[in-house]
Amino acid sequence: MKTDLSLEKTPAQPAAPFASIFRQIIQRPETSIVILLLLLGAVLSQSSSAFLTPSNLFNILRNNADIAIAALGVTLVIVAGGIDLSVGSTMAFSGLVAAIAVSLGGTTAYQLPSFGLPPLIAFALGVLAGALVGLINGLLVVKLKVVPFIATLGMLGVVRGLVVGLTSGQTVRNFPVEFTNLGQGFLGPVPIPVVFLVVLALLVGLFLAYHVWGTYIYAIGGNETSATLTGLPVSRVKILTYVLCGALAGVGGVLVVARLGVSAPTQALGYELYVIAAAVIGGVSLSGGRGTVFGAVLGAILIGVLNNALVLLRVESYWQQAFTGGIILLSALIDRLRQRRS
Amino acid sequence: MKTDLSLEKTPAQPAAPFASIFRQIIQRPETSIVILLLLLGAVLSQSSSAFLTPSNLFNILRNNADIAIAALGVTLVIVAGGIDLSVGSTMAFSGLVAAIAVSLGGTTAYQLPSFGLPPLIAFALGVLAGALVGLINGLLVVKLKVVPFIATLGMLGVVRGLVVGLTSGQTVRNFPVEFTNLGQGFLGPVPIPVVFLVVLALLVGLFLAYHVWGTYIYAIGGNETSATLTGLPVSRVKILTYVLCGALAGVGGVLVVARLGVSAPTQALGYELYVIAAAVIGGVSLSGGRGTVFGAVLGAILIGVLNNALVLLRVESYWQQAFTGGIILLSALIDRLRQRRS
Amino acid sequence: AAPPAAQPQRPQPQQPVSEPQPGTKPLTFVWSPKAVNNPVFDVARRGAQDKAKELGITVEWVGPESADAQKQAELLDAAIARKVDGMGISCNDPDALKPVIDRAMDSGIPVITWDSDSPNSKRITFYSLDNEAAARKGAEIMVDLLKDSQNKTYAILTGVPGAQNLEARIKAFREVADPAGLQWVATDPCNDDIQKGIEVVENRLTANPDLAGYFMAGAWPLFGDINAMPKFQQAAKRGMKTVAWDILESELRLLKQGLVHALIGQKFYGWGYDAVGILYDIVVNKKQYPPFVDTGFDLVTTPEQADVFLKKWETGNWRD
Amino acid sequence: MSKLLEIRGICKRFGATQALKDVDFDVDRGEVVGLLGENGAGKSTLIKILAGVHAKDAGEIFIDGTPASIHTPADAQRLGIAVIYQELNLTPNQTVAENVFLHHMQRQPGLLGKLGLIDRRRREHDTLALFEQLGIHGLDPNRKVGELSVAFQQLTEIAKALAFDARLIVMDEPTSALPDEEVQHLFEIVRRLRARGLGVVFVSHRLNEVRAICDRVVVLRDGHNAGGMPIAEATDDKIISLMVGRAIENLYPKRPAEPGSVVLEVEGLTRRGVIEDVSFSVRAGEVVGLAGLVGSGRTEVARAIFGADPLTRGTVKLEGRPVRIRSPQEALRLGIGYLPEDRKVQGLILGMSVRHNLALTVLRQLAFGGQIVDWSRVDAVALAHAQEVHLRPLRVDLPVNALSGGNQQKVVLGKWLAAQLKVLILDEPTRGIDVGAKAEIHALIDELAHRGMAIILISSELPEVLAMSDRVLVMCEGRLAGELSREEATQERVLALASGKK
Ligand SMILES: Nc1ncnc2c1ncn2[C@@H]1O[C@H](COP(=O)(O)OP(=O)(O)OP(=O)(O)O)[C@@H](O)[C@H]1O
Ligand SMILES: Nc1ncnc2c1ncn2[C@@H]1O[C@H](COP(=O)(O)OP(=O)(O)OP(=O)(O)O)[C@@H](O)[C@H]1O
Ligand SMILES: [Mg+2]
Ligand SMILES: [Mg+2]
Repeated sequence: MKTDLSLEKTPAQPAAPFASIFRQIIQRPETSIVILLLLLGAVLSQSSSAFLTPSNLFNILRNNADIAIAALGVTLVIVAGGIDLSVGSTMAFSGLVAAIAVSLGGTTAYQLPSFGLPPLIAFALGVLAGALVGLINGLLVVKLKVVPFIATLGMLGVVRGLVVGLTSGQTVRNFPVEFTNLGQGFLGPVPIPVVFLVVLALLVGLFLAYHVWGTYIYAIGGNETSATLTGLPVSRVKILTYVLCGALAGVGGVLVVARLGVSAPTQALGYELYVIAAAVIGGVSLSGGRGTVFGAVLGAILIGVLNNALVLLRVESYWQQAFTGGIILLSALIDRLRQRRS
Repeated sequence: MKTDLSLEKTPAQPAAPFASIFRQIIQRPETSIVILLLLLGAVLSQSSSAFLTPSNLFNILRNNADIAIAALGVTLVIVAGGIDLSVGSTMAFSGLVAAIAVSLGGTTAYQLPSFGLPPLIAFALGVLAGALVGLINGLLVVKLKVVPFIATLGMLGVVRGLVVGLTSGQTVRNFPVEFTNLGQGFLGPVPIPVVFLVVLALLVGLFLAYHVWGTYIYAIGGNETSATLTGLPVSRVKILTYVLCGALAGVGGVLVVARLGVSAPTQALGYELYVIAAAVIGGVSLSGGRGTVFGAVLGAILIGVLNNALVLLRVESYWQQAFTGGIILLSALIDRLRQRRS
Repeated sequence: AAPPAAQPQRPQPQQPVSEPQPGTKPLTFVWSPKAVNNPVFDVARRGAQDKAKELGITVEWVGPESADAQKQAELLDAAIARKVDGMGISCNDPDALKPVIDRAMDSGIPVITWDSDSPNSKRITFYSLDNEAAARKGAEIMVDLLKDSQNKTYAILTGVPGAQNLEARIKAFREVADPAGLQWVATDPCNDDIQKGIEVVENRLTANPDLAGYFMAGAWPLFGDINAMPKFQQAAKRGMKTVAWDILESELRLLKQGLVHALIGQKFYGWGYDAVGILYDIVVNKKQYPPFVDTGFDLVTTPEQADVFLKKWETGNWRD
Repeated sequence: MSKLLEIRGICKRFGATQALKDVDFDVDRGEVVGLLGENGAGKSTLIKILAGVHAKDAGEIFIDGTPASIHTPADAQRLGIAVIYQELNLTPNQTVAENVFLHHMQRQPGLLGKLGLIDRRRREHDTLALFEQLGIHGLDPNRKVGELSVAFQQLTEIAKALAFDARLIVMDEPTSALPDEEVQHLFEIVRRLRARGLGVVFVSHRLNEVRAICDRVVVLRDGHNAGGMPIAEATDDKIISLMVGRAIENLYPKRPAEPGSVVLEVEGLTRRGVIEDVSFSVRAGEVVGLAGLVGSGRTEVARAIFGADPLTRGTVKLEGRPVRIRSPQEALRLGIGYLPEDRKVQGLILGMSVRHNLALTVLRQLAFGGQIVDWSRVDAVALAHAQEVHLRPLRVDLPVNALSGGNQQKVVLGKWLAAQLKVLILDEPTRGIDVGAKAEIHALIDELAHRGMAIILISSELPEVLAMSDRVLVMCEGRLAGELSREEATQERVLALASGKK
């Protein structure tokens, strides 16, 4: 009996380079989200001339740079096989630390301390505070062997509680303009938070792709037992991912404070789910070992474009969450289709 | 040659019955939480005479019956290897459906429709609505193969959005007393929601322990590939867990509406994390295949006692969240210690 | 001694007289509440829509799902990109919304604030009650209600800790109440959640069963069924006095039952109806407004006054 | 009368891999057929099609001469086909009884049973009865499967497959995790089944086992039928040349060693409850075999030396210097490598490419300043090592899970080649590996020893230990029961020591 030729649907002959590149592209998980973004962009620019203006696009990026930056960190943790639910709280905490450090003192009757430190030092302190939260997360997970979900859920509460408790629920404000500039200013035509995002995304992306520890992170997330038995410094790498995640959430948190000009105890409340969603929509696998920073940033941008679209498309505000949820599902479904294709 | 008994990792010597029972107890993950509850109870009854009164204890149970009942459902999903982030939204949705069904209509000018249906029918409709959400979750996960985290995160948004959108942010109220009684009434000395909790916990517990499908759920969560190869109806069982989870969240949601006498769009906002935390604190493993309903209920009670304790111990309100987070961490650490012991 | 009578101070916002001009594209205003999941803003929305219909303009309701300054700013940025004709904002935070408001004003979109202000921004005017004045008034009533009581302890219920207007109310209340001899026991947050609000009140009354007064800086638990709060009912029956914010239908009924003793009301409907009128005046009629338009506040302490407001809820007619 | 099972013209492809091409296969009642072939020849794929796990692209399956449509594992079970898969398919958190009767749970009598309620007592009873029938002893039906040794897990798996009335039993490498005596025991069971008229398909890479139990062999090569013959005609050479298309010169290419100085010295190694007072030394260029029954503690010794488990007592000396190894990381830094017994769970990052897996141990050395990876250098080094282990296909960009078992094992070995070790501990390096690859791995072991590496070889396949080692240490119940030189080491003496007889 001869082999039925019709079985060979995809010929094994050397494919044309174009086809091969095409296949590589369609195999990348980031592709689905790019498709979705293009679709959304097409609809939006069709129905509103406001969408495709540089100022609108930059605004979207500026407004979502913090989520995107936090998503970079969460990507590291998730790729290494963990999870961090405390990012929202960490953002608020870092923001508060920077705010207290930089604030010139308020005008209200009950006052929090304020130190009027130079903006960059305040920025560094905020990021440091985030890294500290990350370090505690890491130690809980690695040294005390608490499940990441529970460890970081606990820290979500503790850190948010700290923010509310330290401030007695008050806001911190009155910052020098050099500080608020970090959130509100421009570098040329580009909003400064976007500059931060681009630089950090490049750094983290290069770290994952080219640094020894980046490869370790993928290996640990791929199979922690094997990584341990291969002699990799598993504990240290895992702690590092949490520390970096905390620090990056810290950067995001400080940038929000600088952008809004105020640190409120409710800041970034519940953002953990959005940050994680950004990463996962962008193709980061929750079971570890897979995903890129590029995808996570795209995921965050998608969420941002969505918020923008709500207003541009005149979606009633009451339906916004349904809309966002729907797009998350849609992105998952497009991803399924893509996987079938390839 | 006879098969060597030493193949078994732990020596099979017959232990003294007491020591063996003790070891069995200490090996159960629920033990940590019982210890923690006893500790908390001791501290509380020491510092506040109000704590150990039946009315206070029943109140704690009544107030947390909804979270506990939702935790039953989430336990099923998690044991089968999934996750359901949409429980909070589902609770609100079910509550709203029951509220609209049962409401006698208000006297205000702006009104949502109301149908004045009999309370039990309204109850059933609410639970059905929850089951429907669960069904969609299940289909997304099983048929469209969307990762559970993303599928249910999307549904979290869609369902909550639906609630806000349908009500335009308004509340639904004015229920017949037979309906509110389901939340506020007593059966003998026992609050009715607690009766619901006990009955449902027994049912779900027996289902998991003695029903064929209960065993399937553990098998699927323990090793899905193996369950598939064994010929188990994996898809149907997984869908069932989501449906039951939705229905149980629905029961919880309707009971809250009956207890509060109002359905608000913010109801159970963010409860998913508490419900999941209750299950996980109670020993349900997020990687599937392990955990009991009993543990999940204990977890929910712990969270409830905690909220009560904060006020009884006069913890400054601003620090409450830090405290709750701390207890979550503490329970995880006690669990670690227990595991070392055994 | 009877509690002081209600003193409805009602400045008459200037009713715009202009008619919609035929032939031109209808104006579009964006009206932004702090959160769309909060029922008190629903009345404002209806007011805004009623006014929009009268004026032949469009009012879009654009707000974050739940109170979040960051998200609100983001949504308003999109509205600026669309070049709408005007915006009315209830600010989640004065400073956080300032850059957006300034951006809007700089790009020629007039902005007013209502309910919650951003005083340092370029916004044209602020339409609201004076939170602190109203809270002080509430405190005076509480002091008076408890003047014959031996026990002078009271607790405060708040929503999300840190919310600007809530903090202002609490601060002003205590500035009057504490020096007058009332003893503050605790301030409990309920995160703007009805369920949590009910549980917190019940827990508080378990811990302090002899509390003499309760100040609720928002109406959260009173949205629910009073039977959900047996301890609160008991406390009220033995004489606990409650002063609560807002004049909602459910609160009015409680007041009539004698379970709640004073209600401080904001002009929900006016946040939409009157404030849209003001912005229309500014845009179309080029009217000048002072930086603050005090709406005054309503005070309900007697069943008769309660009936007046219940009537408004029933008819939906808030205009007179 | 038509045969029990007839398979005609089965084809199956996975993406670019044509796993099966026009394969015919049949089994009659009361017949044990050996299904042989190299790693990746398509044996498991054929079995999984028969079991309803994979859908066939073309071909037909007949049971008793009637066409059978098998789409799910449940379909196969209905037709009386029981399968023991190559990978263990058990739920670790459930008990033995729950696992055995997972798909055929005992229900309560009457209405309760109709409602789906389980009769636990009867399940336990039936499990014991089944064990009795199969001659399995010492296995408690209420133990959690995860707490059992691999051998007992394998027995549970076998019992699970036989828990219902099957007419055809398919066993995909059931013996790779079984010690010798259990293998004999399994054969006993198989013979009993054959006598009852059942058909059996038996897959194994150990030819002596095949000859001991099968009536006939069928060989697959590259996904198609390469031939078959009755067992009487099947010599090793014939089978091997059908499998690999050439003769294998020498399965155990061991050159005489010239041991150098002592590299590794272990004294009084103790891990409470598992290993007790183990002392030995290994010289450079020497292969020391570590034999023993399953559970005798060989793996534990290896893990303890490698720092994977904490020691209770004992010292390790490397080149004369005492060292304290607290983690695999430290072991690696000192030049000790460990090839674990379960490559998928412990040895490889399945989702990563061959390149990454090969380079993990030396990534730091291949990086600028020990930090920034030079991927072109990594590629070159990975390719060199892939060549050295004869990886097929010779591509370093494939994900490891796209390779056959033998080639996966070569990747683990290659990973340790890259690391420039002084000591390499090999734990079951040829488990589940076909003869061709086995010979290659043996050659590699020999080559490494010749380059001066000190090697500890743990294997449950006695011929392998005996042929490849310069010296054999025998373990019994966590202790070193004796040491035999290459000349002294015979099957009998090793077994005697391993089972505790002197
Ligand atoms: N699920 C799958 N997806 C893609 N390729 C597969 C899959 N399963 C098997 N293959 C490929 O099909 C071929 C046949 O594999 P199969 O597992 O049947 O080999 P085998 O003969 O059982 O080998 P071994 O002796 O190593 O178990 C191999 O090239 C393998 O890589
Ligand atoms: N993780 C573990 N926890 C508890 N006991 C274990 C564990 N791993 C192994 N054991 C037990 O330790 C003893 C030694 O097992 P080990 O795996 O070292 O044996 P082995 O000789 O290597 O046999 P195998 O061929 O199964 O690998 C056995 O009794 C085994 O059951
Ligand atoms: Mg195979
Ligand atoms: Mg071993």
